[in-house]
Amino acid sequence: MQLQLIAYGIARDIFGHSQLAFSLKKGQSVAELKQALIEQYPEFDRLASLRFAVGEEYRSNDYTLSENDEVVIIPPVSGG
Amino acid sequence: MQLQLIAYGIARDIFGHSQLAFSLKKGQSVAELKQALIEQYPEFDRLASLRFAVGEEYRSNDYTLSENDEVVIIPPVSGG
Amino acid sequence: MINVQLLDIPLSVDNCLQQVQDDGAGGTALFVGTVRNQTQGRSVVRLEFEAYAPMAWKEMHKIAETVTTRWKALHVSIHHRTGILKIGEIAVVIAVATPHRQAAFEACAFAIDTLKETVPIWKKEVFEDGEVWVAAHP
Amino acid sequence: MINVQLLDIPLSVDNCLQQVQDDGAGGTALFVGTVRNQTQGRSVVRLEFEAYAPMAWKEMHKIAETVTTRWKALHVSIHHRTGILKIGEIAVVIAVATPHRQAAFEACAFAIDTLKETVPIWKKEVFEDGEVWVAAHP
Repeated sequence: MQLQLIAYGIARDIFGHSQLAFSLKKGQSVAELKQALIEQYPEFDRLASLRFAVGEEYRSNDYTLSENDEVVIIPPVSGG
Repeated sequence: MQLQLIAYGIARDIFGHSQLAFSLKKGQSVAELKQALIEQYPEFDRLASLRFAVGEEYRSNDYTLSENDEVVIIPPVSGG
Repeated sequence: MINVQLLDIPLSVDNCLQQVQDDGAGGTALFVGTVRNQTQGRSVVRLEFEAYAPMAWKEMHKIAETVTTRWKALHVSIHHRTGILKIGEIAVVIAVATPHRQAAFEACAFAIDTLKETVPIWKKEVFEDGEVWVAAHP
Repeated sequence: MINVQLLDIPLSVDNCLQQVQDDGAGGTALFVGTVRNQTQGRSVVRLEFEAYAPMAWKEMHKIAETVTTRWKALHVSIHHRTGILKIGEIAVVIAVATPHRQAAFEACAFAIDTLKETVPIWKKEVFEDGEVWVAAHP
Protein backbone atom coordinates (compact mmCIF):
# COMPACT_ATOMS: atom_id res chain seq x y z
CA MET A 1 0.00 0.00 0.00
CA GLN A 2 1.00 3.59 -0.55
CA LEU A 3 1.45 5.95 2.39
CA GLN A 4 2.03 9.66 2.27
CA LEU A 5 4.85 10.42 4.70
CA ILE A 6 5.24 13.92 6.09
CA ALA A 7 8.37 14.85 7.99
CA TYR A 8 9.07 17.74 10.37
CA GLY A 9 12.21 19.00 12.06
CA ILE A 10 15.20 16.72 12.03
CA ALA A 11 13.04 13.96 10.51
CA ARG A 12 12.77 16.09 7.39
CA ASP A 13 16.54 16.55 7.29
CA ILE A 14 17.08 12.78 7.61
CA PHE A 15 14.29 11.86 5.23
CA GLY A 16 15.40 14.44 2.70
CA HIS A 17 11.80 15.40 1.96
CA SER A 18 8.95 17.13 3.74
CA GLN A 19 6.47 14.88 1.90
CA LEU A 20 6.99 11.66 0.04
CA ALA A 21 5.02 8.62 -1.00
CA PHE A 22 6.25 5.46 0.73
CA SER A 23 5.34 1.84 0.05
CA LEU A 24 4.55 -0.70 2.74
CA LYS A 25 2.86 -4.11 2.67
CA LYS A 26 -0.85 -4.03 3.16
CA GLY A 27 -1.97 -4.21 6.79
CA GLN A 28 1.42 -3.32 8.25
CA SER A 29 1.66 -1.40 11.49
CA VAL A 30 3.42 1.69 12.76
CA ALA A 31 6.14 -0.60 14.17
CA GLU A 32 6.76 -2.00 10.72
CA LEU A 33 6.86 1.42 9.12
CA LYS A 34 9.39 2.47 11.75
CA GLN A 35 11.50 -0.58 11.01
CA ALA A 36 11.37 0.05 7.26
CA LEU A 37 12.32 3.69 7.74
CA ILE A 38 15.25 2.86 10.00
CA GLU A 39 16.54 0.28 7.51
CA GLN A 40 16.47 2.83 4.74
CA TYR A 41 17.58 5.83 6.86
CA PRO A 42 19.67 4.53 9.80
CA GLU A 43 19.90 8.06 11.19
CA PHE A 44 16.33 7.68 12.52
CA ASP A 45 17.62 5.08 14.98
CA ARG A 46 19.90 7.64 16.60
CA LEU A 47 17.07 9.96 17.62
CA ALA A 48 16.00 10.21 21.26
CA SER A 49 12.50 9.16 20.17
CA LEU A 50 10.51 8.55 17.02
CA ARG A 51 6.74 8.78 16.99
CA PHE A 52 4.12 8.73 14.29
CA ALA A 53 0.81 10.50 13.88
CA VAL A 54 -2.18 9.69 11.70
CA GLY A 55 -5.21 11.96 11.67
CA GLU A 56 -3.43 14.43 13.97
CA GLU A 57 -3.11 11.84 16.75
CA TYR A 58 -0.10 9.92 18.01
CA ARG A 59 -0.43 6.26 17.03
CA SER A 60 1.07 3.39 18.97
CA ASN A 61 3.35 0.72 17.49
CA ASP A 62 0.48 -1.71 16.95
CA TYR A 63 -1.68 0.77 15.01
CA THR A 64 -2.51 -0.74 11.62
CA LEU A 65 -1.88 1.59 8.71
CA SER A 66 -4.24 1.85 5.77
CA GLU A 67 -3.88 2.60 2.10
CA ASN A 68 -3.29 6.33 1.47
CA ASP A 69 -2.79 7.14 5.14
CA GLU A 70 -1.04 10.42 5.69
CA VAL A 71 1.58 9.55 8.30
CA VAL A 72 3.49 12.30 10.04
CA ILE A 73 6.96 11.40 11.33
CA ILE A 74 7.44 13.06 14.71
CA PRO A 75 11.02 13.33 15.96
CA PRO A 76 11.74 14.47 19.56
CA VAL A 77 9.70 17.61 20.20
CA SER A 78 11.33 20.68 21.74
CA GLY A 79 8.65 23.31 22.14
CA GLY A 80 8.13 25.45 25.18
CA MET B 1 7.31 54.42 80.47
CA GLN B 2 5.66 56.07 77.49
CA LEU B 3 5.15 54.20 74.24
CA GLN B 4 3.94 55.59 70.96
CA LEU B 5 1.31 53.17 69.63
CA ILE B 6 0.49 53.14 65.93
CA ALA B 7 -2.53 51.24 64.69
CA TYR B 8 -3.44 50.01 61.20
CA GLY B 9 -6.54 48.42 59.74
CA ILE B 10 -9.09 47.08 62.17
CA ALA B 11 -6.68 47.81 65.05
CA ARG B 12 -7.12 51.52 64.33
CA ASP B 13 -10.90 51.11 64.38
CA ILE B 14 -10.75 49.32 67.74
CA PHE B 15 -8.13 51.61 69.21
CA GLY B 16 -9.94 54.71 67.98
CA HIS B 17 -6.67 56.35 66.97
CA SER B 18 -3.98 55.86 64.38
CA GLN B 19 -1.36 57.11 66.85
CA LEU B 20 -1.52 57.54 70.59
CA ALA B 21 0.83 57.70 73.57
CA PHE B 22 0.35 54.73 75.90
CA SER B 23 1.79 54.17 79.37
CA LEU B 24 3.30 50.90 80.54
CA LYS B 25 5.53 49.97 83.49
CA LYS B 26 9.22 50.16 82.79
CA GLY B 27 10.73 46.96 81.41
CA GLN B 28 7.43 45.41 80.41
CA SER B 29 7.23 43.12 77.39
CA VAL B 30 5.11 42.82 74.28
CA ALA B 31 2.99 40.21 76.14
CA GLU B 32 2.23 42.74 78.85
CA LEU B 33 1.38 45.45 76.35
CA LYS B 34 -0.99 43.00 74.64
CA GLN B 35 -2.61 42.18 77.99
CA ALA B 36 -3.02 45.88 78.86
CA LEU B 37 -4.51 46.64 75.46
CA ILE B 38 -6.99 43.76 75.67
CA GLU B 39 -8.10 44.87 79.14
CA GLN B 40 -8.76 48.37 77.88
CA TYR B 41 -10.11 47.34 74.45
CA PRO B 42 -11.63 43.83 74.74
CA GLU B 43 -12.30 43.83 70.98
CA PHE B 44 -8.60 43.08 70.39
CA ASP B 45 -9.13 39.65 71.94
CA ARG B 46 -11.62 38.75 69.22
CA LEU B 47 -9.14 39.15 66.37
CA ALA B 48 -7.73 36.11 64.58
CA SER B 49 -4.26 37.29 65.58
CA LEU B 50 -2.55 40.29 67.14
CA ARG B 51 1.10 41.01 66.53
CA PHE B 52 3.37 43.92 67.33
CA ALA B 53 6.28 45.51 65.48
CA VAL B 54 9.09 47.70 66.75
CA GLY B 55 11.69 49.07 64.36
CA GLU B 56 9.76 47.61 61.38
CA GLU B 57 10.20 44.05 62.69
CA TYR B 58 7.73 41.68 64.30
CA ARG B 59 8.57 41.27 67.99
CA SER B 60 7.80 38.16 70.01
CA ASN B 61 5.87 38.14 73.29
CA ASP B 62 9.03 38.21 75.39
CA TYR B 63 10.50 41.27 73.65
CA THR B 64 11.20 43.96 76.26
CA LEU B 65 9.86 47.35 75.33
CA SER B 66 11.80 50.55 75.99
CA GLU B 67 10.91 54.11 76.79
CA ASN B 68 9.61 55.98 73.72
CA ASP B 69 9.40 52.85 71.58
CA GLU B 70 7.20 53.27 68.55
CA VAL B 71 5.06 50.12 68.64
CA VAL B 72 2.92 49.22 65.67
CA ILE B 73 -0.18 47.14 66.38
CA ILE B 74 -0.56 44.58 63.59
CA PRO B 75 -3.98 42.94 63.27
CA PRO B 76 -4.47 39.96 60.89
CA VAL B 77 -2.96 40.88 57.54
CA SER B 78 -4.90 40.35 54.32
CA GLY B 79 -2.65 41.41 51.47
CA GLY B 80 -2.16 39.51 48.24
CA MET C 1 18.22 40.80 41.29
CA ILE C 2 15.37 41.74 43.60
CA ASN C 3 12.67 44.25 42.73
CA VAL C 4 10.01 45.11 45.31
CA GLN C 5 7.36 47.73 44.75
CA LEU C 6 4.37 49.02 46.66
CA LEU C 7 2.33 51.10 44.25
CA ASP C 8 -0.90 53.05 44.39
CA ILE C 9 -1.32 52.90 40.62
CA PRO C 10 -2.51 49.93 38.53
CA LEU C 11 0.03 47.10 38.39
CA SER C 12 1.49 45.91 35.11
CA VAL C 13 2.23 42.21 34.72
CA ASP C 14 4.54 42.99 31.82
CA ASN C 15 6.52 45.42 33.95
CA CYS C 16 6.89 42.89 36.75
CA LEU C 17 7.98 40.26 34.22
CA GLN C 18 10.53 42.57 32.63
CA GLN C 19 12.26 42.92 35.99
CA VAL C 20 13.08 39.21 35.98
CA GLN C 21 13.81 38.52 32.31
CA ASP C 22 17.11 36.72 31.94
CA ASP C 23 18.64 34.75 29.09
CA GLY C 24 19.90 32.25 31.65
CA ALA C 25 16.46 31.47 33.07
CA GLY C 26 14.89 28.13 32.27
CA GLY C 27 11.54 29.57 33.09
CA THR C 28 9.64 32.29 34.82
CA ALA C 29 6.64 31.61 37.00
CA LEU C 30 4.23 34.38 37.89
CA PHE C 31 1.38 34.74 40.29
CA VAL C 32 -1.27 37.35 39.65
CA GLY C 33 -3.80 38.05 42.37
CA THR C 34 -6.89 40.03 41.53
CA VAL C 35 -9.37 41.36 44.05
CA ARG C 36 -12.67 39.61 44.25
CA ASN C 37 -15.77 39.67 46.32
CA GLN C 38 -14.67 37.74 49.41
CA THR C 39 -17.91 38.01 51.29
CA GLN C 40 -20.51 35.87 49.65
CA GLY C 41 -23.93 37.27 49.17
CA ARG C 42 -23.04 40.90 49.73
CA SER C 43 -22.15 43.15 46.87
CA VAL C 44 -18.76 44.84 47.23
CA VAL C 45 -18.63 48.45 46.04
CA ARG C 46 -14.84 48.72 46.24
CA LEU C 47 -11.79 47.44 48.09
CA GLU C 48 -9.19 49.42 49.95
CA PHE C 49 -5.65 48.21 50.59
CA GLU C 50 -3.80 49.85 53.43
CA ALA C 51 -0.13 49.13 54.08
CA TYR C 52 2.32 49.83 56.85
CA ALA C 53 4.55 50.79 53.96
CA PRO C 54 8.17 50.64 55.22
CA MET C 55 7.63 47.31 56.96
CA ALA C 56 5.54 45.91 54.12
CA TRP C 57 8.39 46.70 51.73
CA LYS C 58 10.90 45.13 54.12
CA GLU C 59 8.85 41.95 54.56
CA MET C 60 8.37 41.60 50.80
CA HIS C 61 12.12 42.05 50.40
CA LYS C 62 12.74 39.28 52.95
CA ILE C 63 10.50 36.95 50.96
CA ALA C 64 12.43 37.79 47.80
CA GLU C 65 15.72 37.11 49.58
CA THR C 66 14.50 33.76 50.88
CA VAL C 67 13.34 32.81 47.39
CA THR C 68 16.70 33.82 45.97
CA THR C 69 18.60 31.72 48.47
CA ARG C 70 16.35 28.69 48.82
CA TRP C 71 15.39 28.23 45.17
CA LYS C 72 18.51 29.77 43.62
CA ALA C 73 16.30 32.28 41.84
CA LEU C 74 18.06 34.52 39.37
CA HIS C 75 15.53 37.32 39.82
CA VAL C 76 12.48 37.94 41.97
CA SER C 77 10.00 40.76 41.54
CA ILE C 78 7.11 41.45 43.93
CA HIS C 79 4.69 44.28 43.20
CA HIS C 80 1.78 45.04 45.52
CA ARG C 81 -0.97 47.57 45.00
CA THR C 82 -2.33 49.91 47.67
CA GLY C 83 -5.28 52.29 47.79
CA ILE C 84 -8.71 51.85 46.26
CA LEU C 85 -9.30 48.99 43.84
CA LYS C 86 -12.29 47.82 41.87
CA ILE C 87 -13.27 44.15 41.72
CA GLY C 88 -11.08 42.39 39.16
CA GLU C 89 -8.12 44.76 39.48
CA ILE C 90 -4.68 43.31 40.15
CA ALA C 91 -3.62 43.48 43.81
CA VAL C 92 -0.33 41.61 43.56
CA VAL C 93 2.09 40.30 40.95
CA ILE C 94 5.00 38.03 41.78
CA ALA C 95 7.53 36.92 39.18
CA VAL C 96 10.33 34.45 39.80
CA ALA C 97 12.97 33.43 37.26
CA THR C 98 15.03 30.34 38.02
CA PRO C 99 17.49 28.22 36.04
CA HIS C 100 15.11 25.22 36.33
CA ARG C 101 11.42 25.79 35.86
CA GLN C 102 10.07 23.52 38.61
CA ALA C 103 11.85 25.69 41.19
CA ALA C 104 10.13 28.78 39.79
CA PHE C 105 6.66 27.41 40.56
CA GLU C 106 7.60 26.29 44.07
CA ALA C 107 9.29 29.60 44.82
CA CYS C 108 6.35 31.60 43.51
CA ALA C 109 3.88 29.56 45.58
CA PHE C 110 6.05 30.08 48.66
CA ALA C 111 6.24 33.81 47.98
CA ILE C 112 2.48 34.37 47.76
CA ASP C 113 1.76 32.08 50.73
CA THR C 114 4.30 33.92 52.88
CA LEU C 115 3.20 37.35 51.69
CA LYS C 116 -0.34 36.58 52.84
CA GLU C 117 0.98 35.68 56.30
CA THR C 118 3.66 38.23 57.00
CA VAL C 119 3.34 41.40 54.96
CA PRO C 120 1.52 44.16 56.87
CA ILE C 121 -1.12 45.03 54.31
CA TRP C 122 -4.83 45.08 55.07
CA LYS C 123 -7.78 44.73 52.76
CA LYS C 124 -11.12 46.33 53.50
CA GLU C 125 -14.25 45.42 51.62
CA VAL C 126 -16.68 48.29 51.32
CA PHE C 127 -20.35 47.37 50.83
CA GLU C 128 -23.40 49.48 50.18
CA ASP C 129 -24.26 49.22 53.87
CA GLY C 130 -20.98 48.81 55.72
CA GLU C 131 -17.42 47.60 55.54
CA VAL C 132 -15.30 44.65 56.67
CA TRP C 133 -11.57 44.20 57.26
CA VAL C 134 -10.93 40.91 55.49
CA ALA C 135 -9.72 38.00 57.66
CA ALA C 136 -9.66 40.10 60.83
CA HIS C 137 -11.79 37.69 62.79
CA PRO C 138 -11.47 33.90 63.05
CA MET D 1 -12.81 28.86 29.04
CA ILE D 2 -9.94 27.55 26.97
CA ASN D 3 -7.83 29.74 24.71
CA VAL D 4 -5.09 28.16 22.61
CA GLN D 5 -3.00 30.08 20.13
CA LEU D 6 -0.07 29.31 17.87
CA LEU D 7 1.30 32.64 16.70
CA ASP D 8 4.15 33.78 14.49
CA ILE D 9 4.15 37.25 16.07
CA PRO D 10 5.59 38.25 19.48
CA LEU D 11 3.56 36.88 22.40
CA SER D 12 1.97 39.20 24.94
CA VAL D 13 1.83 38.05 28.54
CA ASP D 14 -0.89 40.60 29.24
CA ASN D 15 -3.00 39.23 26.41
CA CYS D 16 -2.62 35.65 27.66
CA LEU D 17 -3.51 36.81 31.16
CA GLN D 18 -6.59 38.68 29.97
CA GLN D 19 -7.96 35.46 28.53
CA VAL D 20 -8.14 33.95 32.02
CA GLN D 21 -9.13 36.91 34.17
CA ASP D 22 -12.10 36.04 36.34
CA ASP D 23 -13.57 37.63 39.43
CA GLY D 24 -14.10 34.17 40.85
CA ALA D 25 -10.44 33.17 40.61
CA GLY D 26 -8.42 32.90 43.79
CA GLY D 27 -5.31 33.27 41.78
CA THR D 28 -3.73 33.01 38.40
CA ALA D 29 -0.43 31.28 37.82
CA LEU D 30 1.55 31.90 34.68
CA PHE D 31 4.55 30.33 33.07
CA VAL D 32 6.63 32.34 30.64
CA GLY D 33 9.31 30.55 28.66
CA THR D 34 11.90 32.59 26.83
CA VAL D 35 14.38 31.20 24.36
CA ARG D 36 17.92 30.94 25.52
CA ASN D 37 21.19 29.61 24.30
CA GLN D 38 20.78 25.88 24.98
CA THR D 39 24.11 24.79 23.65
CA GLN D 40 26.85 25.92 25.93
CA GLY D 41 29.90 27.49 24.48
CA ARG D 42 28.48 28.17 21.03
CA SER D 43 26.91 31.46 20.18
CA VAL D 44 23.35 31.19 18.87
CA VAL D 45 22.46 33.59 16.07
CA ARG D 46 18.73 32.85 16.16
CA LEU D 47 16.18 30.17 16.96
CA GLU D 48 13.50 28.76 14.72
CA PHE D 49 10.33 27.13 15.96
CA GLU D 50 8.56 24.84 13.55
CA ALA D 51 5.16 23.37 14.36
CA TYR D 52 2.96 20.69 12.89
CA ALA D 53 0.28 23.29 13.42
CA PRO D 54 -3.08 21.48 13.46
CA MET D 55 -1.81 18.74 15.75
CA ALA D 56 0.16 21.17 17.92
CA TRP D 57 -3.02 23.16 18.46
CA LYS D 58 -4.95 19.95 19.21
CA GLU D 59 -2.36 18.71 21.73
CA MET D 60 -2.27 22.11 23.47
CA HIS D 61 -6.05 22.00 23.64
CA LYS D 62 -5.90 18.54 25.22
CA ILE D 63 -3.54 19.87 27.89
CA ALA D 64 -5.91 22.75 28.59
CA GLU D 65 -8.82 20.30 28.87
CA THR D 66 -6.91 18.07 31.29
CA VAL D 67 -6.00 21.11 33.40
CA THR D 68 -9.63 22.22 33.42
CA THR D 69 -10.85 18.83 34.57
CA ARG D 70 -8.09 17.77 36.94
CA TRP D 71 -7.49 21.09 38.69
CA LYS D 72 -10.97 22.53 38.25
CA ALA D 73 -9.45 25.47 36.40
CA LEU D 74 -11.83 28.27 35.51
CA HIS D 75 -9.79 29.32 32.51
CA VAL D 76 -6.66 28.11 30.74
CA SER D 77 -4.75 29.97 28.07
CA ILE D 78 -1.78 28.54 26.17
CA HIS D 79 0.03 30.66 23.59
CA HIS D 80 3.01 29.32 21.65
CA ARG D 81 5.21 31.20 19.25
CA THR D 82 6.46 29.87 15.93
CA GLY D 83 8.95 31.15 13.38
CA ILE D 84 12.21 32.96 13.97
CA LEU D 85 13.01 34.21 17.50
CA LYS D 86 15.91 36.09 18.97
CA ILE D 87 17.47 35.03 22.28
CA GLY D 88 15.33 36.34 25.14
CA GLU D 89 12.07 36.42 23.18
CA ILE D 90 9.03 34.68 24.62
CA ALA D 91 8.37 31.22 23.17
CA VAL D 92 5.44 30.19 25.33
CA VAL D 93 2.99 31.68 27.82
CA ILE D 94 0.63 29.57 29.90
CA ALA D 95 -1.95 31.12 32.22
CA VAL D 96 -4.21 29.16 34.55
CA ALA D 97 -6.90 30.65 36.78
CA THR D 98 -8.30 28.46 39.54
CA PRO D 99 -10.56 29.05 42.53
CA HIS D 100 -7.69 28.09 44.88
CA ARG D 101 -4.23 29.35 44.12
CA GLN D 102 -2.21 26.22 44.96
CA ALA D 103 -4.02 24.38 42.18
CA ALA D 104 -3.03 27.11 39.71
CA PHE D 105 0.69 26.48 40.27
CA GLU D 106 0.34 22.70 40.02
CA ALA D 107 -1.79 22.97 36.90
CA CYS D 108 0.59 25.41 35.25
CA ALA D 109 3.60 23.18 36.02
CA PHE D 110 1.73 20.19 34.59
CA ALA D 111 0.84 22.16 31.46
CA ILE D 112 4.39 23.21 30.60
CA ASP D 113 5.83 19.76 31.46
CA THR D 114 3.27 18.06 29.23
CA LEU D 115 3.63 20.61 26.44
CA LYS D 116 7.35 19.86 26.27
CA GLU D 117 6.59 16.14 25.89
CA THR D 118 3.63 15.99 23.59
CA VAL D 119 3.18 19.09 21.46
CA PRO D 120 4.70 18.67 17.99
CA ILE D 121 6.84 21.79 17.90
CA TRP D 122 10.55 21.75 17.15
CA LYS D 123 13.23 24.23 18.04
CA LYS D 124 16.33 24.70 15.91
CA GLU D 125 19.34 26.61 17.13
CA VAL D 126 21.19 28.36 14.36
CA PHE D 127 24.87 29.10 14.99
CA GLU D 128 27.43 31.01 12.98
CA ASP D 129 28.73 27.68 11.69
CA GLY D 130 25.82 25.29 11.68
CA GLU D 131 22.51 24.38 13.24
CA VAL D 132 21.06 21.89 15.71
CA TRP D 133 17.56 20.55 16.32
CA VAL D 134 17.27 20.84 20.10
CA ALA D 135 16.86 17.57 22.03
CA ALA D 136 16.78 15.45 18.87
CA HIS D 137 19.52 13.11 20.06
CA PRO D 138 19.86 11.43 23.46
